[in-house]
Amino acid sequence: MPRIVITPDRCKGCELCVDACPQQILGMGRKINSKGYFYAEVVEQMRCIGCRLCCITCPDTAIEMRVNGTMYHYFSY
Amino acid sequence: MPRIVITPDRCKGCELCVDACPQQILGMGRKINSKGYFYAEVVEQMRCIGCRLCCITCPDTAIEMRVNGTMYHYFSY
Amino acid sequence: MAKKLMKGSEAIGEAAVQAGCRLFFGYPITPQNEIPEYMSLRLPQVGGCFVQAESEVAASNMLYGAAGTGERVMTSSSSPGISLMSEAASYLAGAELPVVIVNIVRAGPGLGGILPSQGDYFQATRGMGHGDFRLLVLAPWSVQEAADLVQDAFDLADFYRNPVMVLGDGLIGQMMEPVEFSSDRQPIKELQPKTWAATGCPGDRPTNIINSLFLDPEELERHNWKLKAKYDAMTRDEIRSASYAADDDYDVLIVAYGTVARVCSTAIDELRERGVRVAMVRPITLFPYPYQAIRDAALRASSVLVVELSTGQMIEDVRLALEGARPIHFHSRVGGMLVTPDEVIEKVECILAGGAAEVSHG
Amino acid sequence: MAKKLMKGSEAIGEAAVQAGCRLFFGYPITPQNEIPEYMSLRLPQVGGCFVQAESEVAASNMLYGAAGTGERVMTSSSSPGISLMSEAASYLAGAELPVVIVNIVRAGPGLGGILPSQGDYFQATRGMGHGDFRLLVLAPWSVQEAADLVQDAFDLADFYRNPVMVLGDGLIGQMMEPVEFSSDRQPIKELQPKTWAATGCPGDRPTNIINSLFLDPEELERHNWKLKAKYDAMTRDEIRSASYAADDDYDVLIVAYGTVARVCSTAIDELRERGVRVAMVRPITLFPYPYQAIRDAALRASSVLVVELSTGQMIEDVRLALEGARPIHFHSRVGGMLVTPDEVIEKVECILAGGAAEVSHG
Amino acid sequence: MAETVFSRPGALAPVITHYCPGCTHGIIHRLIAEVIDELGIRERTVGIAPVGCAVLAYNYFTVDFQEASHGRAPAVATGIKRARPDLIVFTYQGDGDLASIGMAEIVHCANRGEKVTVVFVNNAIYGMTGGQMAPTTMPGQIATTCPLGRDVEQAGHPIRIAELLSTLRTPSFVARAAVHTPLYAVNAKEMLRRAFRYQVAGTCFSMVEVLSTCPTNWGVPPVEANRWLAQNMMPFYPLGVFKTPDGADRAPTPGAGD
Amino acid sequence: MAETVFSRPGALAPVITHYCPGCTHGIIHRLIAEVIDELGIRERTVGIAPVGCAVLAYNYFTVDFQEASHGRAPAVATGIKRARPDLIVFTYQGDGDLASIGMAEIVHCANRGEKVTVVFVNNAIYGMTGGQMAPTTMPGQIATTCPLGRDVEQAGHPIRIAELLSTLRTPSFVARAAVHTPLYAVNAKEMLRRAFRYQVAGTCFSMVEVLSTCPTNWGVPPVEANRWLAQNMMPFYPLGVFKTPDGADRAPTPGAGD
Amino acid sequence: MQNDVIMAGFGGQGILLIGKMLAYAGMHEGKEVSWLPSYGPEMRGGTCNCTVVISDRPVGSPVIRSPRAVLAMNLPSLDKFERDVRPGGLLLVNSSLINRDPARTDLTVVKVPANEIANSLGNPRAANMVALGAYLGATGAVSIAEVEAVVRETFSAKPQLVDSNLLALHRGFEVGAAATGKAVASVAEEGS
Amino acid sequence: MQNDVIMAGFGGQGILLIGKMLAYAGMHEGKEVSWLPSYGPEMRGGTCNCTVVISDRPVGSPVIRSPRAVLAMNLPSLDKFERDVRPGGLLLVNSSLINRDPARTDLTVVKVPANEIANSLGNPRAANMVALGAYLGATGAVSIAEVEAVVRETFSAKPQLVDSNLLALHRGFEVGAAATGKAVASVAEEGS
Ligand SMILES: Cc1ncc(C[n+]2csc(CCOP(=O)(O)OP(=O)(O)O)c2C)c(N)n1
Ligand SMILES: Cc1ncc(C[n+]2csc(CCOP(=O)(O)OP(=O)(O)O)c2C)c(N)n1
Ligand code: SF4
Ligand code: SF4
Ligand code: SF4
Ligand code: SF4
Ligand code: SF4
Ligand code: SF4
Ligand SMILES: [Mg+2]
Ligand SMILES: [Mg+2]
Repeated sequence: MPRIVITPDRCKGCELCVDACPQQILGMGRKINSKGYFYAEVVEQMRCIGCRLCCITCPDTAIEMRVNGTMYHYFSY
Repeated sequence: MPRIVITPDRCKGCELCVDACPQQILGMGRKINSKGYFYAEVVEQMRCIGCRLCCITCPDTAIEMRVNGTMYHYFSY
Repeated sequence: MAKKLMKGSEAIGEAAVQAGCRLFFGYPITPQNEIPEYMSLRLPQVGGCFVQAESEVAASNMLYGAAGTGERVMTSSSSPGISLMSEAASYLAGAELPVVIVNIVRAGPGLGGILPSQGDYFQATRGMGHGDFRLLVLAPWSVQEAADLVQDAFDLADFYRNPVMVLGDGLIGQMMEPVEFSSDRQPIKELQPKTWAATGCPGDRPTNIINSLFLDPEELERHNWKLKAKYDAMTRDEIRSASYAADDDYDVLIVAYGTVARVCSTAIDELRERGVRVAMVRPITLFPYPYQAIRDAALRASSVLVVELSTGQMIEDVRLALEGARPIHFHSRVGGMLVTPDEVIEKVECILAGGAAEVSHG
Repeated sequence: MAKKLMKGSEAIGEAAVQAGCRLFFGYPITPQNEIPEYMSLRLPQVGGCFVQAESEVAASNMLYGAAGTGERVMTSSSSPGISLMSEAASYLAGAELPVVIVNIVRAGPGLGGILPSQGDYFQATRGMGHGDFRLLVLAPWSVQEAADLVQDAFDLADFYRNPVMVLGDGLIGQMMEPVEFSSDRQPIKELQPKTWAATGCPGDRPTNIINSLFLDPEELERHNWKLKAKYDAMTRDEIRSASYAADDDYDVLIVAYGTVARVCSTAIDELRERGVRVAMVRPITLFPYPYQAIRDAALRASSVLVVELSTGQMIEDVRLALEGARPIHFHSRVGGMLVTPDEVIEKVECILAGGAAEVSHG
Repeated sequence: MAETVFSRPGALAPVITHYCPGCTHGIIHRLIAEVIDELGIRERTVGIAPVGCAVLAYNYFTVDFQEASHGRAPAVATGIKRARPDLIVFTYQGDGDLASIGMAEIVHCANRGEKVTVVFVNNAIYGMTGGQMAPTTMPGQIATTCPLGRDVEQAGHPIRIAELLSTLRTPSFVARAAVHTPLYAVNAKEMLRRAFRYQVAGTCFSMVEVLSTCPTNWGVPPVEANRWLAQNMMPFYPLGVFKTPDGADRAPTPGAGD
Repeated sequence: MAETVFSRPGALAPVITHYCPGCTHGIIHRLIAEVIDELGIRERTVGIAPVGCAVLAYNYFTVDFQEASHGRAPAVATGIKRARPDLIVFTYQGDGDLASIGMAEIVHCANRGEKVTVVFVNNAIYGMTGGQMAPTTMPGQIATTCPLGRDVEQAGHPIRIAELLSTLRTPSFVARAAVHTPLYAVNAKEMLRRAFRYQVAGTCFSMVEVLSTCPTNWGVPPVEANRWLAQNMMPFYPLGVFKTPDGADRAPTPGAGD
Repeated sequence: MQNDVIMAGFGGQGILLIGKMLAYAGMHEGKEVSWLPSYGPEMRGGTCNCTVVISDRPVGSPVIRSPRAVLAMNLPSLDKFERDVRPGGLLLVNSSLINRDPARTDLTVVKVPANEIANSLGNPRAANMVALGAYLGATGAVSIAEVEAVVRETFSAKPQLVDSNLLALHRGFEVGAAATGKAVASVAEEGS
Repeated sequence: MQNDVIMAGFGGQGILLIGKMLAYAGMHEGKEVSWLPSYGPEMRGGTCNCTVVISDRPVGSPVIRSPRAVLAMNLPSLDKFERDVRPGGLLLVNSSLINRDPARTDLTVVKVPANEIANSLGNPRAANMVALGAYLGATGAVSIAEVEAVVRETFSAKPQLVDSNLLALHRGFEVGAAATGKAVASVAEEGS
């Protein structure tokens, strides 16, 4: 089961991950982080398919992905 | 009738004209000009076909060509 | 014309346009980007042409080419970009081309920082490029003066057929102040038609050649002395300086140029209010340098304070002016830090309290 | 090793190799082509590498990169090419990189000519690039001294982590003289391992960064004063000068450097033979400048004569040294013309006959 | 136990960059760092930062760095690599840096076949200095020094660096990629991987041009910037491998997308 | 009466050049002068001399001249043409000048589409400074800075400027010619004529690369130098028109002659 | 007589604009003026500030280390500049965005809920005008009439904005005028 | 004691080489020496020259405007340098290529038919060695034995050339030695 972890203080609120997620399960929160940005949040963790597109697109390595068990990827990366 | 005129003091003795003349009627003389070069001479003016190849190849505009009457050229230049 | 509130960079650009400059070649660099940006919009409006060059090297050589046609031309840059113009500066001086070069100095060396500095003084007054040549260097202390000096710069460049540098810093470039352009400005020098320009050779006149090469050393020697004679003429006729609070008596004479002199003027006002007798001479031309004015003013004081944004460059010229006649004190901030009026006040008080001079083997 | 008759250019190249220089980046320019040409043949023989750069701009930045790995590196050029290295010189100084730059000066400004000159004195000692920095400048007067100073230059560069310039002219570059390389030369300074070099970052040590950018002005200010402290240390420890015929009394003191000093030595010999009391101080380091040695020597004379191949550059340093203590006379040839012993003799005789000094408001 | 399958690579420093929100410089940094990690070359890599928005790149990688003067990174790289051929040397350069002031240096570095890797970030603008025209700025695109839009009559057309370098006879690896969507970023990483591998093997010079965004100076939000890139830049700057050292070149395509 | 059908063109000064015997710089000078005469533009032409053997070109033409610093002639030309679009501006540059130090300037001048004409004299060597390696020096060719012959592993392969400039999107006229035999010179003149005509018409940037000899630094007599050029340079530097402004380009041929 | 002020806030708050307006008005009033923006590395950080000097005599230093007044439009600005205000000087605080009290007690502190006032006027972007008004009210550095003229000119292309901006200016002015003289003005309540 | 000489001629005459040989020999003899070629624009003109200084003391100026001796291998060189020879100095003239008499009367003039002598020895390229020998004979600047050693070393790769060059050197030496002291030596006849 893939789990997405967004570090609020690394997020600059660019919304690229939101745009990238094929499951549309990321969204911008309403809280402001220490740098003054509204940061991204996982809205529906359960529907995450572990595609890593959000991780790959985040320019600020604000997103990590953790998995229990083995995980096969759609693309070599 | 084409006539080739070589100005001795402009000639640097490079022999390019000698090499270029299809009629092989140019040659290097045995006299030295004011710059210390052996200069080119027309050996057999009569056989000149007026092709202007010597003129065109001379890097030092040492060669002029004069003609009596009309003259048609093999190439536009 | 009425007064307008203008950014220094824009005032410099507008002044050039008003002075008849129709060509600008430049390359972006902070903190002077507003000059090329202004010119890119403004020059086409007056039938001129702005070219963003691929580099400062290219910009300065475009300047050379355009100046060689006799047109009024300008470039601007900031310290690292100015260094890249060194070779061209030498060529411009050697070929006697009138151009205006604006250097909005930033802190160095190397990439350094982008905040104000006066660290390019040596380069501007002496070493910008190889060989024996000089730039005429003008250092404004306000936006209005920047605008005025830029216009004068074009006249001086044309008159002497020599590159003229306007030396400012980020403050001059970035700040807004009221500026007025006179609508009927006359050239400050009597200018001759540029019959030397290479603009096509009609009929049989000898060709005009823009050139700094002289293979015959005797000819090159003559050329060098001819250039030297121009620098001597500048030294005779073009020296400019201003004094501040020097009508009254003073014990300490401050020497400072550019925006630093502004800061010093504030300090002087406060010190005068407290009864401290202090005045200032402000060089406006950095080459030719107002040695005599400074010497004369210094002899009225008991000591001299040089304030500059470098670890000690203009102070050498002050030493040359004084030749040991008065002790010289020094205050500076560098790296983009600015001198404050308080610091100057403190320094003056310390001098009057008997603080040791930096330079005093006179 | 035995004495060998070598061209100055080759001796400079060989000296660098002997000093452990394994990388040379350069671009052809007369009159120093023999240096890169020598290096292109010699360096591969000792496992080193010669790169003909696409320009002097590129060469100087290759120098920067290679120096940043801690290797000993050199470039050489002549005046216009040196101007193109101005930006890099400032970066090298800012990033504190030890490199050796040879300038075989030719006559300027601009393309000028290719014959000997000392017209780059200001550039070398003050204005080579933007910002507050200095090159340590060494000026040999013979081929042997050129070889020695080049080797010292590498040690000084490493010790101070600062670019060092060897300033010669076409005579030094082109003439052949006997040269001897000692087979067991020791560094003239105690050198530390170059732990600052960027050569890959093992484990967890902080990364090494070769850099001249300091966005924080307070940091940049500290950096500037740190550099200044190095220049002060050089001024304290590295000044070199030589005197000639100064053991006996003298009335006129000549100040000259480089090959011009050779010419003056011949003139002095002849003058001494005629009983004219004249001596010479020859600066070997141009920065730091031997102000004190010159002042001390000058105070023993009644007047001073500066001889140089420029319209008047080093004379400023002599003025700074003397601060008016003695009248200063000046003799020069420029544009590739050379000073002759006869001219110097004539000038000295004219001084002794009461000729007016160029500079004498002391 | 949960295994972390995606996180910051070791070659990337755990700091927050100064890049604007959504600026794809950050993605490119991470891709490079991942490749360095994967190839196990971190401890012998030296990076070269440009003058441009990436001027502080030396703070963002855990590898030794040199800061080059504007445009001269390829010369600096040459110096390093010639001095220490055992090091892995890469430059990171913007389009102003590489394609404008540094044109001579990049062409000659590539032509000498210096065994270094160049990452060329083409964002069609001068980011750091506040949005002036770059050699790669698109026709009609507004910038502060072409306030009415780039006029190709005055300023010429954008320069295609990958195509230009591909004409050189000296063997090299030249490719163009983009990072405006994650899948393009995956491809970009593959290009970077190949580029570094060629260097590790000592084969040749390698350059990857990466199309990138500058939301700030383009004046659009990041997501829109990505779309703008796809719509405007990609047709003119075709992606792909333009040259490989073994000669299996894809012929340069001048006129493609014109 | 005898009519003179071939003599020094009016745009060429009646002086004797400093070029070495048989150096083809002289031929190229004359061809340019003839074209200037034919187009009737002498009185509004400004030439730009390079730093190189042609440094004194300003003495050899009867047109106004500027002497540029090494490599920067295209920038000087830009300055002149922008200041005075009515003038006909040409540069005359060697391979060290144009292809080495001046690479950035020529690429950008061409890319901006400056309406100037560049005559690029490629003699595969630095003539004036005494025979150092040029970017165009042939593999294995001996020069004073590659005393064992150009090693392509260290110095890379020669650069083909015409091909390189042809990749630029901005319209231009780019051709390569040679003058080592009179008939090739005839063709070279035709290329120069076209190049100047495009400028006169205000159409575009134009460049003609002319393969040339340097008997002195190649160390062979002039006639042999011409043969060496044909045998060694021509296979690597194919002649022809590489680009025309109307798009009837001949595709660049990287790899041709490899 | 010299008035000088550092105005500071976020990038989008229109700080540089009101600084320029103030300088313009001063100039029109025949005063000597200078306006200096911060530039440099911090520019990108999202905060910005400018220094305006208005004087009867030629302006000396355009850089003011200890200004007679500071206008802090957000918290970072207050944090940065509070300590610099000249003793006895003026500190204007945008209480809409700043929820802490100034630490210094030797200043005239004026709290202006600039955003709230602007919102209440239906023009949320006019918070800067409120602040400018408050500065004018508190200092009288230039006459509000001159500033009004500048506002009209500035928005001449968008006439629909003139009124709300003028209104904002006046509401701010009232707050500033009312508050001056009091050690800590608590106009926040009044104003909103 | 200092000897200095300017040697001048056409590019191909081996002038720079004999200058270097002289300097080498001087160095081997323990003297201070310098050798300076002309460089610069005239280089291309086809003529070349060098200055050699041999001295007991460190060499001062390596540039000699008024040399103690001039060796003119062709007419342009005589034209150029005749006037520079120090009064009372030595002027060596290659009479094979120079058909005019020197104009100056205050010099020791030695005419050497260098090419003819060399031709007569079957090594036309050794004219430079004849001239060098003549200079040595006329001045004794360095011992001929040292020069011989240098010649051997120089031609060590082409031993077949050693003898004819040594012979040329000696024949020149004889001419120089015989002629010195006489105001205008007329050895041309003797020598050929
Ligand atoms: C010699 C020199 N010229 C100009 C500059 C100013 N400058 C800094 S970055 C830059 C261009 C940045 O654009 P780019 O390379 O495209 O990088 P980006 O910021 O877009 O990533 C310029 C012109 C400089 N620092 N040095
Ligand atoms: C900045 C600078 N660098 C180097 C030189 C020296 N230089 C003069 S000409 C030349 C190269 C000449 O070669 P090329 O351009 O091929 O012309 P050619 O002589 O072969 O016709 C060089 C390097 C210079 N004058 N200026
Ligand atoms: S891993 Fe894929 S599905 Fe999951 S949040 Fe990221 S983008 Fe969406
Ligand atoms: S992509 Fe990264 S920085 Fe951007 S919103 Fe998502 S988590 Fe934040
Ligand atoms: S015109 Fe032709 S045939 Fe006549 S001499 Fe010249 S080359 Fe020979
Ligand atoms: S080509 Fe010209 S220079 Fe050469 S030999 Fe013939 S006439 Fe003389
Ligand atoms: S200015 Fe542009 S390129 Fe630079 S960090 Fe911001 S978005 Fe990125
Ligand atoms: S050196 Fe070469 S290129 Fe120069 S003039 Fe002589 S032959 Fe021609
Ligand atoms: Mg960019
Ligand atoms: Mg060439």
